[in-house]
Amino acid sequence: MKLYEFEGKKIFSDFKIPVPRGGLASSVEEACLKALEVGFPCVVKAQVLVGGRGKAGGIRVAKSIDDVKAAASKMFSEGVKGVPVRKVLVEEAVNIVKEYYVSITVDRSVKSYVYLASLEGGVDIEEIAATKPEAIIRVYVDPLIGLRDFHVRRIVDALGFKGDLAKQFDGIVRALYDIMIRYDADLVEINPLALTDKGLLALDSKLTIDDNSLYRHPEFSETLKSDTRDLSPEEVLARDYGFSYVKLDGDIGIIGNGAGLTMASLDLIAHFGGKPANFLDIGGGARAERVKAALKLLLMDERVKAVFINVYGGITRCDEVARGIVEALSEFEVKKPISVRLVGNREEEGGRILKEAGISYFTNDEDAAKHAVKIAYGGV
Amino acid sequence: MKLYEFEGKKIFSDFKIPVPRGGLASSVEEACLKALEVGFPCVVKAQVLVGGRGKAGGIRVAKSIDDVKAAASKMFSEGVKGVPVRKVLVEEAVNIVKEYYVSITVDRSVKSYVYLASLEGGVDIEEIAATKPEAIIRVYVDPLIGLRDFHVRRIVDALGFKGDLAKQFDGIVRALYDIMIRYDADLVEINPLALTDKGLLALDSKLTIDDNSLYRHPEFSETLKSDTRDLSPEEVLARDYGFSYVKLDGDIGIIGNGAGLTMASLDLIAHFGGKPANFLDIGGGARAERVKAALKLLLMDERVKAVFINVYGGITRCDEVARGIVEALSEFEVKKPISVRLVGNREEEGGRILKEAGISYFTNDEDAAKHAVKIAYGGV
Amino acid sequence: MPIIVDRNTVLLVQGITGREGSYHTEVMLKYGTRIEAGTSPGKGGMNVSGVPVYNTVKEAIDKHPNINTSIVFVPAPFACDAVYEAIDAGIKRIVVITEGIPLHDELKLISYAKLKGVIIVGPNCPGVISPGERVKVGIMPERSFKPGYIGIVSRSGTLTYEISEALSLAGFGQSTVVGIGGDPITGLDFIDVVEMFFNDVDTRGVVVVGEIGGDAEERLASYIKSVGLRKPIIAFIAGKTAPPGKRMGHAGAIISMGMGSAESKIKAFESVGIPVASTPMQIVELARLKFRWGV
Amino acid sequence: MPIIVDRNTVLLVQGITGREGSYHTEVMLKYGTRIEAGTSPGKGGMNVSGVPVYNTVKEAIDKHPNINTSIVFVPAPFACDAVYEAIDAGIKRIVVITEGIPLHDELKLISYAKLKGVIIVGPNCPGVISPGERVKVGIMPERSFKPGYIGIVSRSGTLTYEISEALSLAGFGQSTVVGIGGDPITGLDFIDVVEMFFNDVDTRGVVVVGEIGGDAEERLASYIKSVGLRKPIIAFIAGKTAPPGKRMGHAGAIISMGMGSAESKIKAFESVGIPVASTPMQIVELARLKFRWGV
Repeated sequence: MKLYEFEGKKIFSDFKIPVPRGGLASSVEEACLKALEVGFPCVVKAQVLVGGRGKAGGIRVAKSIDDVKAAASKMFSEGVKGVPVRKVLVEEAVNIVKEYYVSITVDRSVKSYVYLASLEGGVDIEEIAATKPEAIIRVYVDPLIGLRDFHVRRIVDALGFKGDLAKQFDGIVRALYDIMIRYDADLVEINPLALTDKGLLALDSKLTIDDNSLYRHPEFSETLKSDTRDLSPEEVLARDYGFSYVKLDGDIGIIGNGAGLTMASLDLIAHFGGKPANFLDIGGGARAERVKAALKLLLMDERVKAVFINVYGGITRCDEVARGIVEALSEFEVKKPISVRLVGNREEEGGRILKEAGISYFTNDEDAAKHAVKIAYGGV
Repeated sequence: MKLYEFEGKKIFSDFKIPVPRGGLASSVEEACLKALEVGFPCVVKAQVLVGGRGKAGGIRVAKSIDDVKAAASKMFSEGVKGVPVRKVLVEEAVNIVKEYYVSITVDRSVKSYVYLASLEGGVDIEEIAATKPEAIIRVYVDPLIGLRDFHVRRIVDALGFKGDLAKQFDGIVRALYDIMIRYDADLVEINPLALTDKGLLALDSKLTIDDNSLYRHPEFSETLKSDTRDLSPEEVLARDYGFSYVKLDGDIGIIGNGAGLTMASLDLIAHFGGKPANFLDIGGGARAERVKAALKLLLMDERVKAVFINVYGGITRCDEVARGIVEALSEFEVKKPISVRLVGNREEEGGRILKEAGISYFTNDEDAAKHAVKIAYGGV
Repeated sequence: MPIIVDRNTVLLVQGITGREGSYHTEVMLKYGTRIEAGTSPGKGGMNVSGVPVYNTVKEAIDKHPNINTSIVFVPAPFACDAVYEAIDAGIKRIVVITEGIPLHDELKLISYAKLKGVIIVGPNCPGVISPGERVKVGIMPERSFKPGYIGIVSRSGTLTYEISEALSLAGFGQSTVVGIGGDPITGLDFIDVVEMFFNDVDTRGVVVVGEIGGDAEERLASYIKSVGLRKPIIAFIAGKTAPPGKRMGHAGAIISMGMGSAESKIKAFESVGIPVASTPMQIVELARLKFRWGV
Repeated sequence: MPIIVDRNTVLLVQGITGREGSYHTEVMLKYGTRIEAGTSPGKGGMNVSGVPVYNTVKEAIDKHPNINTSIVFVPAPFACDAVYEAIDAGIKRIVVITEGIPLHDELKLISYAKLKGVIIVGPNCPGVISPGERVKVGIMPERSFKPGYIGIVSRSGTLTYEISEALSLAGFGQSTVVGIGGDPITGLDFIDVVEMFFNDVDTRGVVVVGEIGGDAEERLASYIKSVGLRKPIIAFIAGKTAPPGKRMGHAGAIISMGMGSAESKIKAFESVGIPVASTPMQIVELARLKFRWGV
């Protein structure tokens, strides 16, 4: 679960990481009021989870109330990168002397926490990582012993902070770890961490919470219940069913069981010249109810010309899958061609159910994928 | 640092370990008032750190206010096992159905935390340990992973608790660990843990804090500053100087540097027929000031007939030791014969200082020990 | 002898009374796995398909000292505790089926297990099967597997069954099939398992089923570069057209340094002589080409 | 070759700018120890007796990659951090002089070091000296030690110097002398060190200097019972007339099961053929009796 900038900054503040003064606004009027409190110049920042917000016009400096009005109006009415804007953050503009980068995350290969820090922060950090990897220092923290003074010392030393700034940065480094642990985050990132005439300030926040930990974080799971978090209606539906769902820009809907098999299904469609409209993994052991919901979700999607269902019955039972397909097709008004591939556990029973409903199916996945492409573009 | 029963029980209460109702009293009158609050029968318990308090009359059941008066008067006036009683705890008497034993400590051989628990608690637990070791279960807790549900389950299971009692005991087991960690304890012991008509109750508390951790526990180190903790005046003096000092029942005072060498010095005195009056280790690198204080401490002790000083100068400098001896002997009015053994770092300089002050010394420790015994009992 | 599980495997099932645990206990028993005990706190004294249930692992091990392997079906919030309990009781091979274990818990657990010399397969994995010895410690469907000389290691579940079945039908049976699990942090990595296959006399060729994300495939390629291709390996990588998945801010990109894409993985494999199939079924053709011991 | 420290030892001094650290750096250098770097947070750039000082161990190791051993003089509240830092930087032998480290910190540190395969000598110990190679990683006075064939292992400081000097004067020089430290939890135990001496060709006999408390001596006796007295051992136990020391409630007594007294230790040693001297000086007589390679 990704947190919005304002949510992350609230947590930063709680852990004594300094952030610019500012206020949250849900309307143009409110944005203007916050700007008057903050003073000019100020910055209006669209609260969206999508990356590259700045370059897409989601961050604007305002020198007057009119500037604020113009910026906020545009954001609220047009959205950013196709995502509607529901809130903007109005913050004081600060004089930036220098921008740093610092984050903590998990390095899955090393199986360790890792701090990343660089003297060269800002929007181009990824490019710096690619072209000058030595400009980014890494300090690993063994999860068995946790953060220790020497780790902090190494990071502070590497960025060359001295005196009061060293002290302030020391506190920020420790706070990142505390936040990581306290909130079961998989990433806590400050980019840029700006050196200003007021000392160090976190100008942006990026915080991702480990989804597997949400059960023990009611502060987030409650939010999720009432908040769509920039998700499309299909994504909200998928989330409610616990499907792993990602929208793509093609036109053949895809359902698989298991992430690997679903990805392979996308690849097969592409291999035979089709364009996947989505990734949808119904997971292991799905019952008819879930299969039906998944299929309806794709039938709802206007872009989808045909659906490819690829199921290998391991824990999942083919009869349940067949039943779900039949129910979805008979209940839902929108009719679209589907290509089903079904093998494994209770395969015969599943096949019988499909046949009785007049739905043909394949046992070979390549044949099924080819058929899906054919019915999507060539008609049957 | 050992805690008094009432101090331990306060911590137990804070961590939701149930203890009997009761109150602390510093005088006979106060004890009577507390007894009236608690009701009868009640128990009057002398707050002393010495073991075997119960058998020595330090715990008395009172059925009336007169009983309380009698018990408290006796404790305050006579002390327990030679230790003055400054406070008594007056507690409700409870109906004991059964007594259990449970504790957590550090097993230095295994290098692990260990829970000890037994169905057979009470005063004879050590005898049970010696004669029926299988009656005491041990559950080790790896310090790298800390207490986990399965450890608790094993202990609860082993004592056979079911239902509500299992739940209550589960909480007690977890609280012991939390107390151990929170207070840097090296022992947290409940003996007996009584099953009563009100459920489980900790009837006694034994808590020892790791002395090396006191610097980060102001709650205890502040107490130590103003409280003599049942120590004799010599022990208080030794504590203030940071000496490792233990009073014994002999008559030859002993000073050494290093615990091993000091113990070996005691053994030598005993080997040659003398009786050590104490163990006093001045530690490594002691300056003249400390040596002087240590020697004065023994000269003060009326039982001491002679003093044996055994120093091997490693970090410690012999000249400092010699200077300390000379100053102590010249400044202090009480004169007692001493036998000095001095070798090692700056031995010649040290020897010169002693000779100039007319003090002879040895380089062989056996000779010096023999001499000490001789001057103590035979005169020179 | 196959790897990780074999005829000497004596299994404990943790979480044996749950829906998954009890179902798969029966299935594993039928397949041939020797299961001596199960655990489920508070359910001690019961039995599941004839297997006795205990409250704690310690009790189970005391009564069944031959147990040397455990499989964990315990729900995510309690799964790490179960694994620690197994480690504490001295079990050296633990297969964790449970999915959804919090990342931080997983991280600490896997670090600890590694230092203790304990093999963890998973979490969030289908388990391990050695068809020649009829030992299955996992949840995979029996039909996909046949005895043979191929070692298969995979990050996925159903895709593994799919590929294994295709290979089985084509006559390429398996020595052992290992699903290392799909979580960001897993006990065994591709390198660990491939090394085991290299050292296993009953394995003559290896199939690696990878997917986008992380750098497990790239690291395997580096490993092969340093030790050599001691046995023929063929591979499939899922996700060529899939989205790059959850992006972890800039940090993810910095750590992965451009690794993680299907192209990066395919390039890494091909550079060390591991051909990569373009569809799951094409694995069979590659097997015919590379595994020359005949069928 | 002696044990733990030898002519290949390249030393880092942690806490080199403190009173103890700077003094003993000079003394160790004079003795012959090869010290390449020291650390002291915030003091990077200084030098102590010509040894360069760095802020972090990482920096020191980057500049002096031959460093393979560390000695820690850092004050108790920061000592564990220093040891973790050394372990993190890959140093495999660490001598901890610092006294007064909190028990719980020590417990976790030692458990971790053990799993990581790192040798910790101490804490609260005089260190290690191998007189034949003129390498000293510790604070013991040079005068007590002479090159020779005896390995000495001890829980105490001054008493060790005393006994070593007596042996040296009698012609029994030492291969290595190890002070394992006086804290309840130590990195190396008697068993670890005696095993090293058994495997060291330059050590022909072993002297164990024990004391009351704990069961390190009894466990050594059990170890000898199982592996045999592979080299002659003689011992001294301090504390025959000393008080039993701080009693840890009943728990201490239950854990020690009657072990810990001088009688228990002497009996344990004698039962496996290790004679125990009644005074420190008597060790010399036992040496003459047991160490027959002649002087």
